[in-house]
Amino acid sequence: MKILYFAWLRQKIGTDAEDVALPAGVGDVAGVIDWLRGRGGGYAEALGDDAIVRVAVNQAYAGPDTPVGDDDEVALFPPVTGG
Amino acid sequence: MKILYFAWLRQKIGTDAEDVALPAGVGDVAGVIDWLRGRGGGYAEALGDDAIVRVAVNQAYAGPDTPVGDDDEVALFPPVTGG
Amino acid sequence: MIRVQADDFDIGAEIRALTAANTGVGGVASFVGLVRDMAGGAGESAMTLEHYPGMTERMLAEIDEEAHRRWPLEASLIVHRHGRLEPGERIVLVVTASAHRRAALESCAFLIDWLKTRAPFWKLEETPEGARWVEARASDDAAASKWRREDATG
Amino acid sequence: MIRVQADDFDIGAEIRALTAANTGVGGVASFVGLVRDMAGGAGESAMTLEHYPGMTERMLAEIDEEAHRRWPLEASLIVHRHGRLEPGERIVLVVTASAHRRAALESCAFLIDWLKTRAPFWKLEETPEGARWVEARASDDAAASKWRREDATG
Repeated sequence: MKILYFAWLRQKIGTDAEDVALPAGVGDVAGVIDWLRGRGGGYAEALGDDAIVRVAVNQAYAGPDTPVGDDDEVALFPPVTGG
Repeated sequence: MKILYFAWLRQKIGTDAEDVALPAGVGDVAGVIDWLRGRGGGYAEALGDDAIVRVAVNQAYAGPDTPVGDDDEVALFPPVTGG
Repeated sequence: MIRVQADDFDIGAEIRALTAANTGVGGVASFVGLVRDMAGGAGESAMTLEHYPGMTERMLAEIDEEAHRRWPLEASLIVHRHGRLEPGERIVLVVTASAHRRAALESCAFLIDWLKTRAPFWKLEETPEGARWVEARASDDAAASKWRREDATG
Repeated sequence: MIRVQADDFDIGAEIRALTAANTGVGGVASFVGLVRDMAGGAGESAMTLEHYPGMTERMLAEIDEEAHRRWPLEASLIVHRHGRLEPGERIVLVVTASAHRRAALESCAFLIDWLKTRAPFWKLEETPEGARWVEARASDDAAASKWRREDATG
């Protein structure tokens, strides 16, 4: 699975993108975030308060229950501040 | 008093402006319109349905009871269609 | 700022001039009214816009001040043309600039609604059947009256 | 029509291109967002706009289509810049054109409210104390949610 990070999530985690192999049992957005947080360090810091993390799956907004698999593109980012 | 006419009122009455001396007893907008209508011809035709005549006194919208005198500029016109 | 003129205007230049050197502006809303082809392609349909010189400028200046009282505007502009205009030509421009987009958007809508219903302009359309004065539309009055509630100038 | 670009845009030229040769257009509403000087004159306050290439274009195209479903628009344009921008520079442009002014004004407000709350852009401000990510404002969410009621795309 491809994971993208934007804005301060990108800075805290220290990379803008990575390819990961999902562990068995991780099948939705909430699972991915829990798993990343478990890596500790910048991941734990960036994903500590999941209320302010927004998620897109395949470039469309997604919720905690949205299913994800190895072929998906998942993006994590803070609330947007465009315009 | 100076009276101005615009749009189709101007065309029906046949002039865009005239200076008139108000007859005794004419002291408000309604009185001016009644008096003009009494002239007949284009005036009667243009002012026949006073519901659709708009009036400005000294370049500000006015109602039937707005007082007018010889030094005022009174304008009669149809509902505006600008913009 | 208001202008009543026969000449055309350049939207981009007007907006630039209005907001240049003011970095307190965060949003600029604008509206341009154009002459529609009322003949529906069945021929020319130019029109002539008559106005009441003096009253027009006075009323535009008043409503411009009113917008500044209601919204925190950094700048505003109303340009209204008169005279003969062909389909596709610009008739009127409203521009409002504020720190915040909501103030810019709302005041722009307020001003154009007001212009359509209160500014002393009259449209004479050229139709295949001859010249015809455009009649006021009830929907325009309705659009303007929604602002009336808090409208001290009536 | 949508564009995501680093380059600046010319408002007047964009509006002309969008409405030229369409005499069915009676009103064109536009909104331009500019970089405000957040330092309040206490120094430079440029910012860098990060975005999510791919998702940005996809979402802008979707919301543009949504506006056309909701209002009878003749044409529309969204241009959003990314990269480093100085105070006074243009960030975003929304233009909507319709036969009727109400459709143009409402759809323009709808699109800019949406862009502020849903489009994947993030502002990194340069302040005297260093770079700082701008936080989302609750008032922006409120402005966008008023359109949500009939918003099939959520």
